[in-house]
This record gives sequence, structure tokens and C-alpha cells, in this order.
Amino acid sequence: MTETAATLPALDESWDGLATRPGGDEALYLELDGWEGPLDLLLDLARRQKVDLLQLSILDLVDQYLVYINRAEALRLELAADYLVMAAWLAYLKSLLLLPRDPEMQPSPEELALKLQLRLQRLAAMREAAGRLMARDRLGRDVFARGAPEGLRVDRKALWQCDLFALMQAYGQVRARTRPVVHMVRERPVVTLEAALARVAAMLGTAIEWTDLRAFLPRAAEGEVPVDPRLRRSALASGFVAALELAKQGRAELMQREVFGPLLLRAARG
Amino acid sequence: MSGAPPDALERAVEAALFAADEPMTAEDLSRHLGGAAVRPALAALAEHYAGRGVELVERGGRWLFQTAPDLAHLLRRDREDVRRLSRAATEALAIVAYHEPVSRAEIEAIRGVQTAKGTLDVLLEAGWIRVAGRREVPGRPTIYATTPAFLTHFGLQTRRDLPGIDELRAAGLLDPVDAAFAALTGGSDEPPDASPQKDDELS
Amino acid sequence: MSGAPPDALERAVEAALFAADEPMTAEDLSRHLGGAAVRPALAALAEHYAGRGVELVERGGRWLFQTAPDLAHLLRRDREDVRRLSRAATEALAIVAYHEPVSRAEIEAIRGVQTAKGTLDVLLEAGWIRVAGRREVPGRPTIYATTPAFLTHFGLQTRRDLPGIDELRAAGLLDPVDAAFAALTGGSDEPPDASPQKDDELS
Repeated sequence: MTETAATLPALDESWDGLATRPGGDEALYLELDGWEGPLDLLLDLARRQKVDLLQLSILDLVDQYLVYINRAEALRLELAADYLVMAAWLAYLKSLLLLPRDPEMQPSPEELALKLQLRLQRLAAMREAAGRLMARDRLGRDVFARGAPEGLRVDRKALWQCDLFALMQAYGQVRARTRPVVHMVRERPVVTLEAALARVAAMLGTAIEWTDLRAFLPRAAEGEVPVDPRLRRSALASGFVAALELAKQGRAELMQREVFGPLLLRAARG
Repeated sequence: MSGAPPDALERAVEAALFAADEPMTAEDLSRHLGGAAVRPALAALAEHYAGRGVELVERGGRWLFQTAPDLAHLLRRDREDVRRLSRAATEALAIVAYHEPVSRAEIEAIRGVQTAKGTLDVLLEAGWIRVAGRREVPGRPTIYATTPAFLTHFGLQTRRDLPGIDELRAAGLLDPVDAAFAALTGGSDEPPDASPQKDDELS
Repeated sequence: MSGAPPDALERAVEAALFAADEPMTAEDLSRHLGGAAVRPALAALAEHYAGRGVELVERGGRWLFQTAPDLAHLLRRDREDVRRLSRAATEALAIVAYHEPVSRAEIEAIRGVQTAKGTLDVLLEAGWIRVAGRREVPGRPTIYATTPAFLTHFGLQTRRDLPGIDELRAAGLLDPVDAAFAALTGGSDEPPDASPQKDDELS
């Protein structure tokens, strides 16, 4: 392996890079915006050493970077924070590399430097790969697809399916659906409110004992054929409303001893 | 067709015509290729491509590559998707079949619901109904009738083969859906009433 | 280049690919041509067109005709339909291509700088990269990979054709820094041995 014999270009030399204007005025023309971050600037500086990135002099690189940052600061250029962070880190690394070695230190300064070199190497590799990729014969720039392709078209044609039974069924349902509809409400045996009122009022009379409301309803024994359970339900409902109405009129009193218990009824006391 | 490898000019003409957005005259090409005499190259290329899937042709003095005419069907391919006719379309088709010729408004009146334009389009596309003129009433609505393809598809000799209302009723097809369902599940206490219906649809 | 006249399938494949406005896979072609086995025809056509002004090429499993690269100077002229990429986008694209799938954080780790949101968007919009899912690590970052359109645009048959990818891989330059570091330092936690040359490098 060769020694790091890289002859470093003077900083004011005009480089084939972004650092100085081509043909440059060496008057410290700095264009930090031209770099995509501090690693990019470092890589640019490292390349000028014209050696394998793994054989690079990290101390020289650090010095060059710090000089750049100092110049930029002297010119009062706005520096993005990450350039300053990198500068601080590199200054620290430099001091570690120059100071007597502390065997306890983990990782060692050489390891830190090696990692930096590896990062630069990887960035350089990708940058070069990007260049080679962009230089390929690119479709639309170097090679061309057909200018006016007719295009391939697939026309989807529906093959409709239906059978005679489905047709009949559909017609039947249309006719069934639109046929005039007559609603028939069958007459049901009911006890009207008027009937219940008359009946309960008459039977209540002047009864002074609490009597179950159900005792006032029509019963089979009286020959009124309340056999139909629907009629009995109707009679109970009408009888209940009639009892409420009588209580409202002050002609009856109502009582219930427990929830859902029998409703008791007696004539109002004068 | 030539088996010889193309010369440089032939290749250039071939590439230029291939990449061109529109047909080019020999003069266009020549100008494009630094004044070269392109006609021999065009002739050689046309010969080379003759009988291939792509041909070099001259149309009104302009040259272009195009798909061989006998392969034009490849550019447009039909794919048939089997699809079930929708309920609405089936009903509309049945109404046209039983009542033809009918207008869309009449179909809607019979179905009792609006019928989307697309519904009849599907039937027209399927080739089962056709426009049968216009009804001579205000608005002159388009009227529709079935086609011979309809009869073929449904296996009918004539429209008279369509089952009459009595047959539909006998098959239970006139029962309202819910009544028919109830009858099936034994939950109905009322027989579907036999309301008088006109039986003269198939006039 | 073959002098034999093309057979029917070859002609059909030729016509279909000429007419197609997108590269087609062998499966696309086969489906379009009624299930024919198209690979022998593709091979025959590629051979026939080799050396002509137009070539048949395969890019990421998809086939297309394109003009021969050596004719670029004749065709380039007023065309500028190729998008100009920023350096950031160019590098990000290369990193995705050589490392795929990668997360944005991995791209940033290599470039040493944050990647603006728009940078990857440009590549996504160009159709050269796509979201390839998420990495199953904390935060579940989105990962990116290249597309068939990337291969087509850059004239790559597969990713293996990426310039220098074998050398980069062999040199460990596609490995993360930590892996490369471990490899260089013998994988131990010990500091790299203080060999004279190492000292020289760091002097």
C-alpha cells in the first residue's frame, strides 16, 4: 500500500468542483448551497486528495473542512446548522487524533475516522453510480419508442344472459306488484268506550266496597258470550278507560295495592 | 424481403420513421438526416418489411409504419364477459315482449317504477329489442319491440309462444312476492285473491 | 439477423408490440393473442431486429421496440421530453436502485443530508420508484423500490444490469457502514490494529 502521497491542491486553486467559480477568482468564492450537506462537502474535499478514500488523510481533510467553515463564517455566510455540527465534531476528532492515545477510549479516534471514511466511500460510490445511470441510453432521450403507436384495445363486450323462466317470473312479478291492492279490515268484536262507560257506571252504582275492575266486565255467565279472548281484551281496555273517566268525573275511586295488582274500584263517597 | 443487413442510411430512416409522431415525406426525412437521398433506403425498407407483421407504406407521399392490414384485428380485440341481465332489465324486456310496441313511459307505467335509460340500452345492445318507430301522440315517444334475436335466444317460435296470463297464474308467477313466500312457508291465512285482470295483452 | 420470412405468430407478436403503447410482458402478449406461446417468437424477432435501426428489447420482463442507441444523435434534436433530475433526486434514485428496498432514513444515512419531501415525490411521479411496503422495525418506515418503468427508461433488462452493481457489492460498498466497519476490523469490538499503514493514513 502506498503512502498517502496525495499532493493537496492549494485552497485557492480553481477546482473542477463546486467550491469555486470556474476560472475563479480566488477571492474566497464560497457556495455552500452548492453542496448537499456537510458530507458532500467533505467528499468533495477528499476527492482532491486523489487517493482511495480509505487511504485518505483524515487530518488534512479535517483541516480543509475547518478552513472552509471559518471562511464562510468570516464572510458571514449563513451556514446551515449541520455544517457547524460537523465542524465541531471534526475539530474534536482532530484533537483526539493528535493527542496522546487514551487506550480506554471507545471507540478509538481511528475507528471514528475509519467510519467517516467508509461513509464517504459509500456516498462516492452512489454518486458515481448515479452518474453512470444517468449516462445510460435513456428512453425518450437516446432511444425512442414508437412515436405514434396505434395502441392495443380490448373491447369488453357483455354477453347478456337471461332465460325464459326468468323472463316469465319478472313479468309475473311486475303484474303482481302493480295489481290494484285492496285492504280488507275484518270487523272484530269490540266493546266500545261508550258501552263500557255505561256498563261500569251502572254496575258501580253506590258500591262502597273495593271491587275488582274485572268484576264489571261482561261475563259468559251473564249470557253475553265473552268467549272470544279478543273481545275480553277489548272489554278490559274499555273498562279501564271507563274507570279512569269515572274517577275523573268524581264518581268513582280507584286503588291498586301493588304494582300489576288488581285495579279496585268503588263509588265515590259524597 | 431482403436478408441483407441494412446499411447505415436504411437504419437511420427506419429509426426516424419508427419514432416519428406522424407520417413523413421523403423530403422531411432527407432534411432530418442531413440531406441524404432517402428514396432508395425507403424502397429497401418497404421491401424488407413486406410480408412482416408491420409494413412500411406510403400514403399521399408520406411514409409510415403500420400494422399489416390482415392483422388489424389484433389491435382491437373483443372480450366477451358473460353477465346476468339485471332485474330491472329483465322486467323491461318482459314488458316489451308482452306489450310491444311500447314506449319507455308505458314500460314505466306497467313496472310502476322509473326505468333508467341505461336499462333499455342494455337490451338494445344485447340485440333483444329494437326501436320500432315513434308513437303518434304528443311528444312522439320512441317505441320498442323485440327482435328475431330475442325469439332465438329465448327459444320461441313467435311471440305467441309466450305463456299467457292464465298460465302464469297457474304457475304461481302472478302471486305477489310476499304472498307467494308466505304460501310457501305456510304462514298465510288468506289465499291470494284472484282479481280480474285483462288477458288481452297478447293481442 | 434472420432472413427467413416470419411465421404467423411472429407476425402477430411483431404487430402487437409495434402497436402497443406500453411495454408488454410475454404473458400480456400471450393473453392478447389468444394464449399462444410467444417466447420463441419474441426470441426470433429480437434476433431479426438485432442490428437494425429499431430493436426489440426486454426490460424488466416487458418487451418493447425502440430505436437503436447508436442512432441517438439523429433522433435527439428538438426532443426534450426527458425530465431533468436534481442532484438530490438523481442520488436518491441510485440509492433506491442499488439498495432496494430502502427507507428514506437509509437514503439520508448514505447521503448525509435530509431528503426533501419533494425529492422522492418526483421519482414516484416519474413512475421510477414505488412504495414497496413498510420495514417491520419500530416506526414501520415506508420503504421504496424501483419499478419496471425505471428499467425501461434506463435500458436495463433487470436490476442486475445496473452499472457496476457486481463490483460495488463485491467491494462491500452496498453494505451499511457498520457492517463494512465490522468486516474491516475483524468484526470485534477491539480498536483496529495499529498497523503502520493505518497510522500512515491517519497521519
